[in-house]
Amino acid sequence: MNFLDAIWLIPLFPLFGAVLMFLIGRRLDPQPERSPEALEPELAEAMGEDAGQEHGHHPRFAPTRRLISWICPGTVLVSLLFSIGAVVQLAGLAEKAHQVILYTWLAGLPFHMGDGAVGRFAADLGFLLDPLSGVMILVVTFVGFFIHVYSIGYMGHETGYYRFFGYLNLFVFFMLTLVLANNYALLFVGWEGVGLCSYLLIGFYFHRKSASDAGIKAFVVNRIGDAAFILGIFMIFALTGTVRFLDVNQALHGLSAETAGFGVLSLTALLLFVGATGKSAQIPLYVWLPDAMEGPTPVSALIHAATMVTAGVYMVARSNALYSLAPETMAVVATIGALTAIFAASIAFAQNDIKRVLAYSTVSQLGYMFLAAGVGAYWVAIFHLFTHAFFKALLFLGSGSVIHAMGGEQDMRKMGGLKDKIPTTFWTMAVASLAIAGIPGFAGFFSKDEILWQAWSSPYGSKALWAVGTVTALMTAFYMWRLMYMTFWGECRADEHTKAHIHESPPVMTVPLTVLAAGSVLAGWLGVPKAWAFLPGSFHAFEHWLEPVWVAAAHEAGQGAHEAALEWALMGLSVLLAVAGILIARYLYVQRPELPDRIAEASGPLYPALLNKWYVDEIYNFLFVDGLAKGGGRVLGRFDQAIVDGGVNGAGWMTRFASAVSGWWDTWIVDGTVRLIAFAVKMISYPVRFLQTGFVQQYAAVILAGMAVALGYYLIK
Amino acid sequence: MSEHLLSIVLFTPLAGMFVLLLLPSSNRKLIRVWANIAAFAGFLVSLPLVFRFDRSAEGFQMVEKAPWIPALGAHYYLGIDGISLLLVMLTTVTGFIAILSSWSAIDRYEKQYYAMFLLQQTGMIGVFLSLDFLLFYVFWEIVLVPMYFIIGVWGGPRKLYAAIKFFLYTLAGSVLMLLGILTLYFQHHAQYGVYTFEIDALMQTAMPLHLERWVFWAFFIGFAIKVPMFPFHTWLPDAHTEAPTAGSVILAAVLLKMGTYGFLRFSLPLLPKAAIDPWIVHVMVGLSIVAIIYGALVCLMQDDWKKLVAYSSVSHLGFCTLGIFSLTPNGLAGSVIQQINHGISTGMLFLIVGVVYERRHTRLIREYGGLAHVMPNYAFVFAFAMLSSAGLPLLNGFIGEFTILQGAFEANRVWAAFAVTGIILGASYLLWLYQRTMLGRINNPKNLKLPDLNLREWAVFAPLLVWALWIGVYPKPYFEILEKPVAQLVERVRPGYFEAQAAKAPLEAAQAMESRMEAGIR
Amino acid sequence: MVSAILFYLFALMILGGAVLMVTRRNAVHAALWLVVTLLGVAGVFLLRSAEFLFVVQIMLYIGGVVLLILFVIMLVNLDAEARQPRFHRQWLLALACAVVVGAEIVYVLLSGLEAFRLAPAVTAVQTGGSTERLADVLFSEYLLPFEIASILLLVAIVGSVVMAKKRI
Amino acid sequence: MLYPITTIHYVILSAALLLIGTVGFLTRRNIVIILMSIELILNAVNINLVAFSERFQAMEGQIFAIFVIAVAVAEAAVGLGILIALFRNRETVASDEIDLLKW
Repeated sequence: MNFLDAIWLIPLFPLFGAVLMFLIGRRLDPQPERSPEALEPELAEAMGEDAGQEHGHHPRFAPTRRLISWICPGTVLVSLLFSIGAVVQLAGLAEKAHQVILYTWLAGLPFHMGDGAVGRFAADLGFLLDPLSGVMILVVTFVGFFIHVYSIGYMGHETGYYRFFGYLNLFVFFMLTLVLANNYALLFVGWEGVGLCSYLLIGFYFHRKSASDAGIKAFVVNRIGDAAFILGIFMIFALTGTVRFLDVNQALHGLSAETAGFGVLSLTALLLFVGATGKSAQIPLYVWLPDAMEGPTPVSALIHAATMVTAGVYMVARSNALYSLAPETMAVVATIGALTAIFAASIAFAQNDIKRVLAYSTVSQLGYMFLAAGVGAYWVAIFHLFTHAFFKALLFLGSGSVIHAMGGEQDMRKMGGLKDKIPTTFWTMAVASLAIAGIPGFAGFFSKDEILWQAWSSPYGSKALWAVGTVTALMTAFYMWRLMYMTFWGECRADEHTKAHIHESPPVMTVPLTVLAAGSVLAGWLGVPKAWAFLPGSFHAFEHWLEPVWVAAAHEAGQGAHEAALEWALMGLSVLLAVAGILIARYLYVQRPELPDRIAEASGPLYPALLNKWYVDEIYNFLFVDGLAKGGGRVLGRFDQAIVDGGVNGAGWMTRFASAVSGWWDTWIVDGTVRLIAFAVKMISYPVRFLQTGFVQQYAAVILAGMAVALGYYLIK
Repeated sequence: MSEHLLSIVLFTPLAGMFVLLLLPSSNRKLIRVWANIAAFAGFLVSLPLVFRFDRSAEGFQMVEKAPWIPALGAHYYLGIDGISLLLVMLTTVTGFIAILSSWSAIDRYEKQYYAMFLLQQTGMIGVFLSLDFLLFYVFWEIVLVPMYFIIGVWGGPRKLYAAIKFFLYTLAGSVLMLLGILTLYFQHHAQYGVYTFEIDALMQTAMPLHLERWVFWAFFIGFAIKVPMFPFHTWLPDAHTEAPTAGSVILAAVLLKMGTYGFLRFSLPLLPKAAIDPWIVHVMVGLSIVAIIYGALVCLMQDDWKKLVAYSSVSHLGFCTLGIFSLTPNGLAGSVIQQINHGISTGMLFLIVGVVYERRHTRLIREYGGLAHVMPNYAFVFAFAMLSSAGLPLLNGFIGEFTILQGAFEANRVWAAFAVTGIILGASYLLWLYQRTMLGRINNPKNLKLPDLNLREWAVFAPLLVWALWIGVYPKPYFEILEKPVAQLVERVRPGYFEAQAAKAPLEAAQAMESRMEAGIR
Repeated sequence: MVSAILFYLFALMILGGAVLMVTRRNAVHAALWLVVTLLGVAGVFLLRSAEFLFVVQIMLYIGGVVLLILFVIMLVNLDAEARQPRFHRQWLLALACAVVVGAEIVYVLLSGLEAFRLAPAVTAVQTGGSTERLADVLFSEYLLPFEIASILLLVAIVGSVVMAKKRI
Repeated sequence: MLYPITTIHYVILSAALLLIGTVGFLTRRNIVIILMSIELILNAVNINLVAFSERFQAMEGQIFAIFVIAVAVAEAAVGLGILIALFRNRETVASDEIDLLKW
């Protein structure tokens, strides 16, 4: 079976699953006549029904539901097998790129390119398998499959089961299209498609207004990034006349790096990067990711940890030829990456919701990946993406299992002492926390350490970036183990009812946890640092595997001066900081549990600032949402959401204020002139009205008079 | 029979109308059945147009010419090219769907209602087929009358105000357009000594630039009111909110396209120097961009569902006019495709409001909430229409907007930068509308018992859904149909455009690449 | 010589009848004076050798129309009418207009008098009665107008029947 | 001037008849009289037609006179029909009392 030619089938399997769910989903999983939480509480009382609680009672479900739990994960499993087959066959090929073009999707018309030549605005529905997309499809399908299995257990008691799996499969379809696309236009299709699925999945509990608000926020903020992305695509069209990655790389191959200031190449690269910040939640456009925790936990695991958010990193790596020619933009990417890393890590310190901590940790880790890409070490960025997918997905699924055990409780302050009650979840999350902290032997250590080394040694990197990265490593270790100690150590702070109900998750949830835990450990060993030269070649497989993807120009940049001793020293330092972070967390949250609160008061404005996410949401609301209109009268202090009431997204209220003005303008001024003309005509008609007396003979007389005048005039002339 | 195809397509609805008038008005069922048959026949008759249309032929096809008023030099002159083919197909499809959708919506004077609709069908098809200016003007006026009655008789509470405003507003515009036509007509006579209204003859008139500008402004007023472009759009929300569902579907899907079609068929080819004149182009593009952003902003503050969709059409058509006045092949082709997409997606959005209006008889968004619990199929169709309108890839909206933005980008990068914000605002007001009506909990007891879509409503939505998906996934035939007419337009407005350099990857070469399916090229 | 006397006789009948018809208070008297005028006109037709028209005038006009008017007058029992003022408020303005127009016509006639001084009416040889000649022209060239006139009459009949019925 | 009857005499005669008819039409209140005045005007036209038909030896004049009569008859019939309907609703035939059709 020639898997290489069948790569266009890989995305179609999940699509088949999704379409199946949309068509016969309701028959397989008949929904109750009206789900309990559909009604407003006061309406429910009025109707004499009990107001539905989320996880309260478990409605009975039809046996055919089990069919769904076989179909959807099944399709992802088939994609996984096909991907493995394709990658293995790709490894056998001499030159590592295989392109399958189905048909010309967007067959546009000729247009004038930048240099006056006439190119054709065309993009085809084509799939490209090369080492980079090989890694990505393996990650997406492997992690995706286990998350599907996990959600069978997690979503077992939810209504809308078919809808959840339909959206999940649709997401995997769009993600695979994004990763396998052979040109920017098709990549953009996957790009917006995953944005749509994240909107659908975040807003899965659509009876909750906060969930649908978060969904819209995610979609609109992503759309802001996509707008820049579209402009970037047009720039590429103008530069090279085509959008196929291979052709673009070839076209750019000849050009020399743009050293003189911010040229066209840098602008294109920057536009693409702005698109990436929207999708991968970097500094300006990251506000949607923490709110995206409104969605069910498997969604956070799949979309907001392993796959979708990494699309931005993949896209930057994919256009490495372009970025390596634009050192200005590389610097921007690296600095934004580093800034996001440290900024998100600081916020994670003070978060009490377990999923919010993980969300900020994801934003921080993505910052690392962009830092790596920014300093030219693209393979390291992808390697960190690879390892991050495992342990972050595991952390999310673990927190899902904790929440499942605690009956929906997400606030860490009401948890504690779960170590012996849910042992498997504890051990798997412990492994993941060690990995993310960067303890040697675990995946996180290898990838993060490589990033720090590249930040130090690469010509694009700088000592400042390395310093920021290392401090963030310390903070990451601290907040991760703060989470672990607060949830699993100490005595259980939950109320009696939930405490009685704590139970270990069923095997359908714990098995994926253990597999991902194994992944979190083994994944790291693929990209062992060069300093450990004593290990056989296969341990450097990852860098070697991605080698052919990088255009030569980018390649030398990745090497940098290679002093083994220096690398050992830096590695030692980062390990030391990681262990220190864990010990501080242990000290604060296990030995002296009362200490953190005292520090919080002592730290004055710092702690509340951290607790409220540096007031970023409030600043956004104030600047964009509330608009400048109320500036004068309002005190600058905190708003609660009730006052803003549906401030939909960052730009919500200002646009609503602007639209109110334009609405008023439209109805009064523009429409007003039209009504004015009508009124004027009415006024003129009054004097004329007196002639109409209704007296027939008078009309005849007037006619005769007219005739007389006419005749007279004619005679005189 | 076959060489009079265009006349058959043109007059089938009219024939249907006459037979309808003969039916007894007491038998309501017969009237409705016959109206649907007539509309479907109109659609069937237009199918051979697509198969017989030769995509590589230059100029107009299936031309029919007969002297109409010899004294004035007016001919009964019909012809079709890529642009008018697509618009005629849109007219016949949406016409049939609109009539099918008003099956249970209309309860009084059905006979007159359906007669008005069929008359309107002929009027609209006439506008798109006629190549003689006077014939065009006659059909342009004919279309107004039935829509006036549809809004005025079967409309909502403020129907009279809306109907009169719609009628007078458009009439004022078309009168100025007539002035333009006559100037052209006499100018042609002054040069060639023969009185004629044919477009290809009038194209030969050489006019000084300032005169061309004046005629352009006269045409502009006539077409801009119809599109509607920014300052002349205030009739649209009133007309839409007061029109019955089927009326606003036809109004949005086809009537608005007559304005943009006018620009493409008359303003650009007949007045090339004026069309390329930088001052005019800047004004046009400025108005389009303002329309895109202004329309979207006003949508955000509407509480009337139909008014919101009406303003969204102002925003969408801002894209179309931007595409036209970018004067680039992609801009023009994108604009025509966007017009078809707008017909489909806004047609669906209005049908969706109609479905709910039939059940709850109110258009206020506050009245609805949490309908997804009660009407899941309806929620799915609404989501599909919303995403197609917001321009999600793999659906039709994206193809149109992407090509228009590429055309605008090629013409001037700043325009594309401004226009791109339109897709952000577009997504936000649509999603917010969807949230306020579909999601959240049901807070209004009246919403509890709403029945989901019945079979007939599915039959109304199904063709539009399939067509939207088809354009989204495989738009190649549309681009092929448009290639020749758009190339002619651009050649006429920008003479040296295509000779710059041999097209780097002509369409044929792309097909060649496509045939080498398994070539693993590095 | 005889025809001149006849002409003046008929002219007197026409103008006298007309003036008296217009001024009579009682509608029936007015109708009868109308008959006198119409007879005068019939006479003029005879003078101008239009025999067919003479017959048509007598039968159709006097026999038909005036009779119809008399019927209506009876139906509308105008006795109450007799006591009311014959002329309405603006009769002066109307009269003034009529006089002005009359003056203009007279002026036109006088100024253009010589235009009418044509050769005296040469009496062409009469090939058969004027009725045959009338018939030849009427039913050859003017057949279509003739048919349309018949349709007009049909419509008038239907119209007046519908108009006058109590309940349609 | 008086003796040989020429066409001008007929024209003067019809002009006079026309004037009388117009005066009657404009000044009288009673609609029946108005209708009759209209008949007068039409007859004035006929006189002219016949006079000139004789003068130019062309039968068109007389033919047209016939059509004028046909129209006059039709007009009278419909006019009287309207009159009856009017009288039944308004109990009056005075023209100045029927002035509903005003703003």
